[in-house]
This record gives sequence, structure tokens and C-alpha cells, in this order.
Amino acid sequence: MNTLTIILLILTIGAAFTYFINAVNHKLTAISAFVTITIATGYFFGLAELGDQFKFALGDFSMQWGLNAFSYYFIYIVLGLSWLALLYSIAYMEGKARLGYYYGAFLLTIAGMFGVVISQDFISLFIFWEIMTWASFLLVIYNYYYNIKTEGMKYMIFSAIGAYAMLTAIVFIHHYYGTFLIGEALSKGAFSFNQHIFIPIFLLLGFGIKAAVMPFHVWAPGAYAKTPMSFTAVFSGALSKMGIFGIALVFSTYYITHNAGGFIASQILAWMGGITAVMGTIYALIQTDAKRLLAYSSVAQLGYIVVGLSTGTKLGIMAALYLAVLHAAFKGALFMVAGAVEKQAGTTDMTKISGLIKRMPWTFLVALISIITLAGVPPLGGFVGKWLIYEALITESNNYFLAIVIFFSSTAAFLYSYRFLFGLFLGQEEEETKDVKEAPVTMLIPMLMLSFVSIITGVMPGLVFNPAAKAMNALGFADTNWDMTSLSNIWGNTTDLSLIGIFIIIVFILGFAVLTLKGRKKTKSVGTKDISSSGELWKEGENWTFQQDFFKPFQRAAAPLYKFDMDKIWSDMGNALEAFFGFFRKVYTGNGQTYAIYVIAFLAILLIFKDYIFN
Amino acid sequence: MLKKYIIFALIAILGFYLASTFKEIPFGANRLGDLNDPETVSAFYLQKSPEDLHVANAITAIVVNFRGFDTLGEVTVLFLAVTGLTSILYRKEEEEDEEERLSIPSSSLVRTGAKILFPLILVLGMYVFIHGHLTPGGGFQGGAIIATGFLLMLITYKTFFTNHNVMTWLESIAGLGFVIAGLYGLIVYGSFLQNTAWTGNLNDLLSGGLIPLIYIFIGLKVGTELTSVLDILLNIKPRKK
Amino acid sequence: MMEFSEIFFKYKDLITVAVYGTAIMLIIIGLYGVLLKKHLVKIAIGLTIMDSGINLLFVAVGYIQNGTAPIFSPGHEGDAIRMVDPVPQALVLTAIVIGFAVTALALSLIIRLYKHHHTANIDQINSLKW
Amino acid sequence: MVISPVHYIVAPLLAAFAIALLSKIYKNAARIVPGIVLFYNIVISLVLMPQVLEKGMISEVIAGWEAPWGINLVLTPFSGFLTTAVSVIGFAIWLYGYKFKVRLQGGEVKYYEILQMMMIAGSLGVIITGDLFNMFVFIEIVGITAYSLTAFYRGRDGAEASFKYLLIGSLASIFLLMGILIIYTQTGSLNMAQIAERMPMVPQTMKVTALIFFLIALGIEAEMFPMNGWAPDAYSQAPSPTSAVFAAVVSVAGVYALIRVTFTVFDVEGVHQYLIVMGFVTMLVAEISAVAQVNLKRMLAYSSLGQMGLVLIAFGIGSHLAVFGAIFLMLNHAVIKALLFMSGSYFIYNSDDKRLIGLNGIHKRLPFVSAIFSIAAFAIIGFPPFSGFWSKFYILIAAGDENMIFLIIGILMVTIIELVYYLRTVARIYFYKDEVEHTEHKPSINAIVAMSFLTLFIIVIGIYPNLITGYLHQAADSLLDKASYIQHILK
Repeated sequence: MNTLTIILLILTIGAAFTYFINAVNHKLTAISAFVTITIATGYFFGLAELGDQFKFALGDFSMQWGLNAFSYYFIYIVLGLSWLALLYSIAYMEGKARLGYYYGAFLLTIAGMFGVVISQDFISLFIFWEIMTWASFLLVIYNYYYNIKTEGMKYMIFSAIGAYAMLTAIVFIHHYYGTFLIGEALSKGAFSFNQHIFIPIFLLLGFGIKAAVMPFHVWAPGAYAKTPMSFTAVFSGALSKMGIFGIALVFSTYYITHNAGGFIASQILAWMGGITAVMGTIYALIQTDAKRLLAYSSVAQLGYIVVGLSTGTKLGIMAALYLAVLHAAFKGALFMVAGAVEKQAGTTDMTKISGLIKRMPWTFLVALISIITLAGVPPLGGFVGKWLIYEALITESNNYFLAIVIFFSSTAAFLYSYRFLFGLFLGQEEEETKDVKEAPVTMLIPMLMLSFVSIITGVMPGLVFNPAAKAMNALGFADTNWDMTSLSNIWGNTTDLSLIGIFIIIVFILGFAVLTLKGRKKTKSVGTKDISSSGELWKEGENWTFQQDFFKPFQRAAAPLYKFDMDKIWSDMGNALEAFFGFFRKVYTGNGQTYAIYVIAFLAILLIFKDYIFN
Repeated sequence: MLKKYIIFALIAILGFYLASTFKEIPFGANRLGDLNDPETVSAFYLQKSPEDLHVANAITAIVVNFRGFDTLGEVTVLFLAVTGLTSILYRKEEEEDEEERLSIPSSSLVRTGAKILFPLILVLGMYVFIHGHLTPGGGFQGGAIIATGFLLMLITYKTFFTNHNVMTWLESIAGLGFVIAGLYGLIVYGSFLQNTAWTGNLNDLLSGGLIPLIYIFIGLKVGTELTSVLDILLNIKPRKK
Repeated sequence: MMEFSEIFFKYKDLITVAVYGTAIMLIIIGLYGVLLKKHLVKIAIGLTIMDSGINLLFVAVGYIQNGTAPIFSPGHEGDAIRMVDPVPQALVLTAIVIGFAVTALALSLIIRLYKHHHTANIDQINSLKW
Repeated sequence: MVISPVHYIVAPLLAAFAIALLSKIYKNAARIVPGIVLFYNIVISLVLMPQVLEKGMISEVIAGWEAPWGINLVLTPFSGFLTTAVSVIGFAIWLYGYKFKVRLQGGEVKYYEILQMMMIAGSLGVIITGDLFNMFVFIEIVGITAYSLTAFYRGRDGAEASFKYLLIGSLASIFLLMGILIIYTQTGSLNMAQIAERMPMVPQTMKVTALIFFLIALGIEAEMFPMNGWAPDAYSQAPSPTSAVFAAVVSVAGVYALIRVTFTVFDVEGVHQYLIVMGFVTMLVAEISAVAQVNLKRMLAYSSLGQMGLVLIAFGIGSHLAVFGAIFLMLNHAVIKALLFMSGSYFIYNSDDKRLIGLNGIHKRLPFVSAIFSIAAFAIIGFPPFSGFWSKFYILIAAGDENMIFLIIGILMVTIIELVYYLRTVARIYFYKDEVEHTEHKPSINAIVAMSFLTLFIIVIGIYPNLITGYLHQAADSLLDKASYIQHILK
């Protein structure tokens, strides 16, 4: 037996076992799931080696699973994040219903993601892609058990469109290149734009939908926000990365063959990514629910990654891969924070709670670190990623305007980051949240571990660059330059990140200490409702917290942008289609005689046109 | 009314194309070809039925032997039609809202006539199917004649009911007889419905091997099935079990 | 007196038109009943007429000029060359019986429908649709 | 007695005639005998299939007259594969329905079982016969039984559906006879192989006219678009095991007849394009109509039509791979749709309502049946790793090989429509709240066994399709190899 097969078996059998053990004892469910993922992760990192391959034949097609540096890189994200998320789940999901369902689907999703990453032929890629989609669909509808029409349906339809676009591309790759093996198709130039342009376009559609790129992002915010947060961490952190995985595969390899026709495609992708980043950010700003805010932010962050990939240069792809890991770390952590708040305080509505810093200090710390990473402030890891992206855009792609757009989005990201932090943790304390407790240890540990990733990559990005460079080697970008602790640009300037990091940390600690010591006596705590009302009378039940209309001026300024509601366009389209279907099915009138007339009419038509139809 | 004209147009188109198709098929032309070296099935049947089967009526030879499988299917169709009719018109005992079968009683002339004619009709029917391999007619025709006899009785006498038990037995035995006669060929000669080696002389009553026997079964079967159909349609009453 | 064969030869086209025409007309009339009549029984009758038309067509196609019935009566054993095509007749026998069975079923269904709907108008019997 | 193809027909016939007598002696004979017969069909298939695969084809003559003269029964790898599938599914449906009619009165069971068994036997006859007129007779057997079974329930709509079916079915038989007549006058034969051999000599107009009549008549049986108005009504009004037989057996026989006639008997250009276009229209209209259905069985019926459309498309593509996919899909559709009707029937039985609303939250009461229904629903959409995926995949690849990009996109778009309504239904079963209290009717053990068996098949074939791809390749080869068919039968 092959290592990879065994891991897949462990995960699937574990999923089934977990599902059924729930019927025996609820308490064993979480443990069973955690043990499964631990064994799988341990087994993988212990025994799997680069170059492992497993070949077999199904139907008339040879299939191949294998492990190269590129897939190894994504398995870090998949298994690592999943392990943490399942650890987090133990406490987060405690006492909820349908645990077997939850953990079973969770493990199955992990198996699907793992399978997608190790697939070296398109058939298994598609199969695992579908398994992953369906299993995650089960989790999307977990919370809204009795109302899947909205979010679940949206997710499923978009996923299906994506999957089938992919299938179309796969079929045509087989037609034109006679192979289902990804490597072989690559070497024959299947993804290049000047041969059969619709193959890469359909593949991009498939992967892009999973990565929630702009016109197809509609499913993402709802799905992210309504899923249990423990899974959203994986959903946004790892599952959507499968889209990135695919885009990287298609695009980067396209650039190996370097042909002129690809420029337009690259521009289109870059702008799709850019618009995603901006719109995601703008929508994130007006959310009052922390979960939705994070969901939109997640869409925006994936936009950055797509922009990075679209450049097609070493630097850009490196940046994208780096951001992929980092996004998994900080967005995973942030969703876990949201989950912790939800579990402890009962809601994530930012207008309802605030000032949790005293009650949940560790959670706050995680949130702070992750937010800093998200915003791209040195010395944490986010800065490195953004730096790389700007550099790639400006120096190698000469795409200055896009760089400005990204920069705008990045700046606006500060706003919602601040809002998230302020809304939940800072400000006055609410009466209702007085007796909230810190999250359980098993929830804190994964959060802290993810924060640690954010911190360490800020100082030593080489930890990520190293495997990323290997991954790019596997993709065909030889000799990517990287350094463990420093960033260098083409003008020859080198920045030692660890020095910056240490310096900033020292400043930060000193400043914090000074501020705390100085202001300690003077601050006075008041409740959120205890605020000056500028002469207006405050009525009972009216919400006058800071969180209300937080960014109203900005909202007013950006009003035209909000009018552009993709959500509505898609749902209108759906309604129109349904109406059309309803109209069309009236051909079945229910009158037997009409059916007979159809038969005769069809016969007459065939007879009249027989010479044209059957020549 | 547009619909009506469209339908007329459709029918006209169909008629036109049917006519133009059959214009190409000359009426009365000999399509049999050379009878001694047959190319068409008809020529083959005409050649073989007196020679091999010793059956005078070629149609009987075709219906019972050459294409006996079709006939088996057809008898099955009848059987299934009766079964289907019974199941469609089956009513539970409790929902009896019985109308009289005939509101006007038939005259004594008719009744007496029917009484006299009935056995004659039966005999004629039997004659027709027993001589199916010799003269025009056969199992279907004979069966149909028998059924008309029963129809006569059914519409003449309100109180005339066929005995369903006997009918079922006859139906089943005739059907089984047909299949078993076929199986005999399968077991003995290796081909379903294959005729016996002994076939008698052409134009004898006892000629054609199993063919007359099978035709008698068919006659019985058709007769009973048709009678059952008439019976069911005439009195939509619960069948006595 | 002319022999039949002479008559046939003389009016061949006319006879062709008459025989085929009758059969095709029957089919068309039946079709008219099926497609335009609203009463269920009339539709069933239309089907039966169509059946008759096609059966007639079968038999007509089997006809051979100046032919006899395909029966080897004593003394005429060598007459095979003059016999009409027996196969269509055999097929028609089957087709007639099948047509009978279908008609019987149709009538029984009409009885059921009439009992439930209290009408035999096909336009009013459309509770199953779309 | 050596087992030969004719047993497929003779055994059920013998049983059908005998049941009437046997049930006078032993009440339950009407229930048990069909089971024995259908099981015997499986035995026949298992004995004959290896021979078929070894020799390439088995041809049995009836009444001792060699092929072009008498009626002959042919088992090619293609028809043999289908008869095997039909036998197995037929037996499973019998097993499922064994206790189905318990609540009806004793007399009715007899009719029901005879008609059901003969419907399966008739379909087998359509598949194995090598004679055009014989095919007509078997189609009529299927038709008569189907009309009767559709009207089997006493409710008002059964007769209505049945009458529509009968009306269209009679038109089909008339046109079929017309086609047979034209072909007979031109070739002087009724044997398919001989007709195929003589077909090049037939004038083009005659050929095409006859083909059109066949296309209409067999298109009605194969549920092609403008001719399939009867199908949803019949499927939804028939007793559920019968609906399963309709979907799994009768439609297979219809498609087989259509394909045999268009592929083997005729040699007309353009029929492939016709099949693709009409298949796609069938699929599109059916799936569109399925979306807004409120009646579960009606929805399943429309979905069935859609699948048949896909089968026709695949046959229309006509390459080896496409035919392979088409046969695979026929098999899958037979198994899966039978399963859907079987499990759906328990939902209906449990909800006192044929409508979809009755399904709300039903999984709490029928966990096993719900799971099976969901698996079958996913399988029919083509979700890997169930068997439905492979058939659809093969068809897509075949379409890709012919460079039909719009066809592929069309098929996949229709699949999304399919996904939507099946997902809705499954969501109803699992994710909707059930407001009303119901009486529970748990599935009986025989039904569970039957359904589990078919489900297992879906999963096993989905995970390891190699189990049957060998047979399917041979079947596809044999269908496309017209010359050897003719040669083998005519010697």
C-alpha cells in the first residue's frame, strides 16, 4: 500500500467511523475525529516522501496520485490547518447536535482536499473536487439546518457550475492532447492560450469559483459566515486555496511556455483579482456582523492572491504562495476568534457586544496579531506578502495602476480590521457581556499556534519561502531566490526583517508599557449605553453604541459602489430562469389528444423535411 | 378554429406522403420471386408448407409454425388483455351499485332463436378451428365464432352468466397446452415449437403434426378470452371468487 | 365476359387507387377521429378505424394479380405460383387480435373514466398535467 | 434441457398461464411464482452470458426454421448485457414488491403479479428478438400490460394516465406496422439481419419513409420528446414497483428497439444527428419540466425522460466510446431510477400525500430509505464516486472526441438543472421540519434487501467500474459491428 492511499483511507474510514460512533456515544465523536486527523497528519509528515506515486487504472483511464513539492506545500495548509481546526472543534462544538454529521463531513472534506492536491490526473482531481465540494456543502448547511434554500443552494449551484466548467476543460484536454495526466498535458502545452483558448478559460472558471473571484464570489460570504466557525477556518483557509492551487497550476505553467496571447488573459485575471480585492474590502466595511466582515475580508484577501498569481512572474507567484499560507494562518485564526466570541458571548454582532478584552484577553491577543498580519503592517508576516506583491506588480509587470488599486484596498482593509478589533474587544464593556469567560484552552491553543505562524513569518519569512521555492521548482520556476530573514529587491536593497521585527517589538513593548503606566489611573470605565446623547433623549432599547453607523461617512462616499449588487443580479437571473421553465413545461398540457397531435405534427414535419434530415 | 385547420393540414400531409409512398409499391405485382429457389419468406413458406409440414393452408402453417412465436405472443396479448380488463374493472364487493344489464327484455322469438343457434354456432366454431390447417379459417376465426355464440346468449338472456371457473381452467389449459406443445419441440427436436417428424399426408384431417392440435388450443383460448372480454364488459360486476 | 385478369389489367391504375386509396382514407378518417373528436369512445373508434386501414393495406400489399388463396386444396397442389402472398395475411391475423385487445382495454378505461369524471370529453379529463 | 434464449419468454408464459390455476390451489402462488420465474431469468442470463461473450453471439431459431425464414432470437453481447441487467433488476423489483400488495384483496394480487411479470418478459422479448414483426408483438405485450398496470389503482387519475398512454401507444403500434409493411414490401423479409443485408438495394425514399415511421413509433416507446407526453402521467400514476419497471425495464427495451432498428436495420445517413438533436431536446424539456414538479413520482418520471434523452444523445454520437457510455448509462439509469422509485414509494406511503411536501423531514422516520434515496439521487446526477458519474463522463469524453463543445456545455447545464431539483428534494428529506404527525410504515425486510442490493451495485461500480467495463466494451463493439451481426445470423 502506498502512503497516500493509506492516508486517504484513514481519513475516509475515520469519517465513516466517526459518523457511526456518534450514535454510540456523543463524547467519543470529537475524539475519534481528532485522533483520525492526528494519525493522518502524523503519518503524512512522518512517512510520506516527495516523489511518492500511486498508479492504477479505473475504467479505461490510467490514474495517478503523487506527491511533488507543489502539492506538499498545499498539504501543509490542508493538514496543518485541519488539525488545528479539529482540535478547536472539540470545545467549540461541544454540546451541539449532529456531531457525527459534522465531524464526518469535516473529515471527508479533508480527504477531498488532500485528494485534490495529490491528484496527478484530471479524473481523480475532478472526483476529489466533487467530494470536497459536497462534503463542505454538508457543513455549510449544518447551522441553517432547516433553511438550505439560500446559502446552501447558492454554494452548490456555483460549485456545480465551476466543477462542470472544469469537466468540460478536462474532456477537451483529453480530446486535443489524448491524456488525462496533468503532467503530460502540461508538457504538451494544454494550458497555453494560443492553442485552445477555452481549455484554460474553463479551468479558470472552475478554479476561480472555488477561489471566490469577483463575479462568482456571491456564494462565499454567506457560506463562510453561516458555517460553524471551526470549519470556516478551514473553508476559507484551506478549501478556497484549492482554487488558488488550480489557478497556480494552470497559470504558472502557462507562463513557462510564454506566449504573447497570454498577456490579455493575465490582465483579465489580474483585474478580476484586483476588483475582488477592492469590492471584498468595501463590502467588508459595512458589515455589522463580525463573521460576515471576516467572510468579505476573506474574499478580498483571495483577490490579492489571485493578483499575485496573475503576474506570472517568479516574484508574483512566490508572493501568492506565501500569502496563501499566511492567509490560512491569520484568517483561520480570525475565524476561530469569531467562533470563540460567538461561543462565549452568544453572538458576533458588533453592535451588540464590545469590550471583551478584559474577559477574553488571550483571544484578543490572537485577534490583534492576526489583524496586524491581515493589514500588512510590519513586523508580522502580512507585510512581507504585500511587499512582494507590490514589488511584483511594479517592477516586473509594470502594472502600476493595479498596484494603486491594491494599495487602496489594502488601506481600506485597515478600516475594517480596526472595526473588527474595536467592535468586539475594545471600547466600553456591555452589560450583557459581563460574565463572559475566556475561551477553553483547546480553543486557544490552535489560535495561538496560528498567531505564532503569523509572527514567525514576519521575522523569518524564509520558513515559508523555502517550501514555496521548492513548490515553484516543481512548477518549473527554477532557482527562485529567497533568503531566510531578509527581503531583497531588484535595485539591490536588502531589508533584514528580523532586525525590523525586533526593533518594532521593542518599541511596541516600551510604548505599551509607558502608555499603560501613564494612563492607568486616569481612565474610567463606563458602559456603552452610558454615553452623552447630545441633548437627545435616549430611549429604552435604542442602540446608540459606537458600532452603529461606524463607517457611515465612508459608506456615503462609496455609495455608488454599493449599488452594484452582484447578489441581486444572480438571484434575478435564477428567478427569470425558473419562470421560463415554468412557462416551458406547459407543453405537457395534460390533454391526451394534444399529445397525439404532437406525434402527428412531428411525423408530418419529419416527412416534409425527410430529404434534408436523412439525406 | 385555427387548431382544426392545422390538424386538417397535418392529416392531409400524412395522407399525401402515404399515398406517394404506396404509389411506388405496385398493386398486385408478384413479389414472391422464384418459388423453387426462394428469396422471400413468402416463397419459402409456400414451398415448405405442403412439402415439409404437410399443411394445406399455408396461412395456418405460417401462423402456427413458421411464425408460431408471434402467435404465442398474440395469444398472450389476449390473455393479458383479459387480465388487464379484469384488474381495471375490478370492484370491491361492498361498492355495489348495480344497474341491470339490459333494460328491455328480449322477445321470445329472439330467445328461442338464440337457444337454437347457440349450439350450432359453437359447433361451427369448433369445426372452423379443427379444420384450420385444411380450409380457410382456424383458431382465431373459430374462437371468434364461438365468442359470437356467447355474445348472443349474453345479450339475449339477462340471467346468462358464464362460469368463470370453467373459463379460467379452459384459458389456462389452452395456454399451457400451447406452450407445452412448443416445449415438446424444444425438448425433442431442440427448437421451440418445432413440429413433429410425423406430419401425415397433405389434406388429411390428421396431418401437419402438432399444428392442428396447437390450433385447437388457440381456438379454445381465443374463444374463451373473447368471451371473457365480452362478459366483463357486459356485466361490470364483481367476479365471483 | 372479360376475365378478371383482363379487367385488372385494363383498370390497373384505377384499382390501385381504389384499394390503396380506401386503406389510406381509412387511416386518415381514423386519424381525424383521434385528433379532432372530443368524445372518448369516438377516439377509440378512430383508433379502430386506423387499425382497419392498416390491416387492409397489409392485405392489399400481399395481393398478386390473378391470385388465389394460399391453400393447397386437393388436386391443386401445384398452384403455389398463383397464390397470393400468405405472410401479410398471417401478420394481419396477429395485428387484428392485438387491435382487439387494445380496443377492449380502451373501452374499459373509458368506462372507468366516465364513472370518475362523469364526462367522456377528453378536454375535461386533464387532471394530470405539466 | 439445455438453457437457451427462448426460456426468457417461455418460462414467464408458462408461469402466467399456470398462475391462474395454481392460485386456486395455493393462495400465495401468485406472489411466489413470478419470483421463481424472474430468478430463473437471472440463471438463464448467467448461463448464457459466458457463451455469448465467447462465441460473440447466440442465435436461436424458433420452430426449427433457419434464420431468415423463421423467427430467431439473438443474444449479442449488447442484448445479452441488457437482458442480464433487466433480469436482475426485474428480480430485485419483484423482491421489493413481494409484500407490496398485501393490503389489496386476494384476487387483485394475481392480476398484478401476472401483468408485472409479463411486462418484464415482454421487454426481454423486445430485446432478444431478431424479427421485426415479433418485436412489434412484444412491444404490444409490454403496451397492454403497461396500460393495465397504469390504471391499476382505483383512483381517478390512473385511468386517465392509462388512456393517454393507450392513445399514444396505439398510434405507435399503427406507425410501427406501417414501417414494417413498407420494409416488407421492399425486402420481402421480416428478419432484421436479412433486411439489413438487403437495405442497400431499397430505394432511398422508401427507406427514409419507413425509417421515419419507425422513428416515430419507437420514439414513442423510447420516450423521445414530442412523443413522450404520456410518460410522466403513466409513471406517476402506476403502482410504485411498476413505475420502477417502467423506468428500469420498459424504457430500456424501448431505447434498445430504437437503436437496434436505426443502427442495424437501417443504413440511413443523418439519423445520428437526428438522435443527438432530439435527444438533447428531450433532455432539456424534461429536466426543465422536472424543476417545478410538486409530485415526487412525476418529478422522477421527468428525470427519467431526461436520462433517456442523454442515452439517445450518446447513441447519436455513435463512436465506440459514446455507445459504451450510452449502454453504461442505460444500465445505471435502470438501477438508479428503480431505486429512486422504490425508495420514493416508501416516502409516499408514509406521507399520505404524493406531493413533495410530504417528504419534509422524513429521514427521522425512514433513515435507511432516506439514505438510499439520497445516494441514488446523487448517483443519477453523476456525482463521483457513484456509478452515474462514469457513464456521464464517458459520454462527455465521447462528445469531446467528436469536438461537440456546445453539446457538452448543454449537457452539463442541464445537469445543473437536474442537480437543483434533486438537491431540493434531498434537502426536504433531511433539512426541513416536519410539522405533522404520521403513522409509520417501516420498509419490510425484503424491500430492504432489494434496495440494499441495488445501492451496493451503484457504489461498487462507482468505485471500481472495471468490473463491468469489459462487458460494456464488447457490447458496444457488437452493436457497432453490423456486418458480423448479419453474417452470424444468416450464416
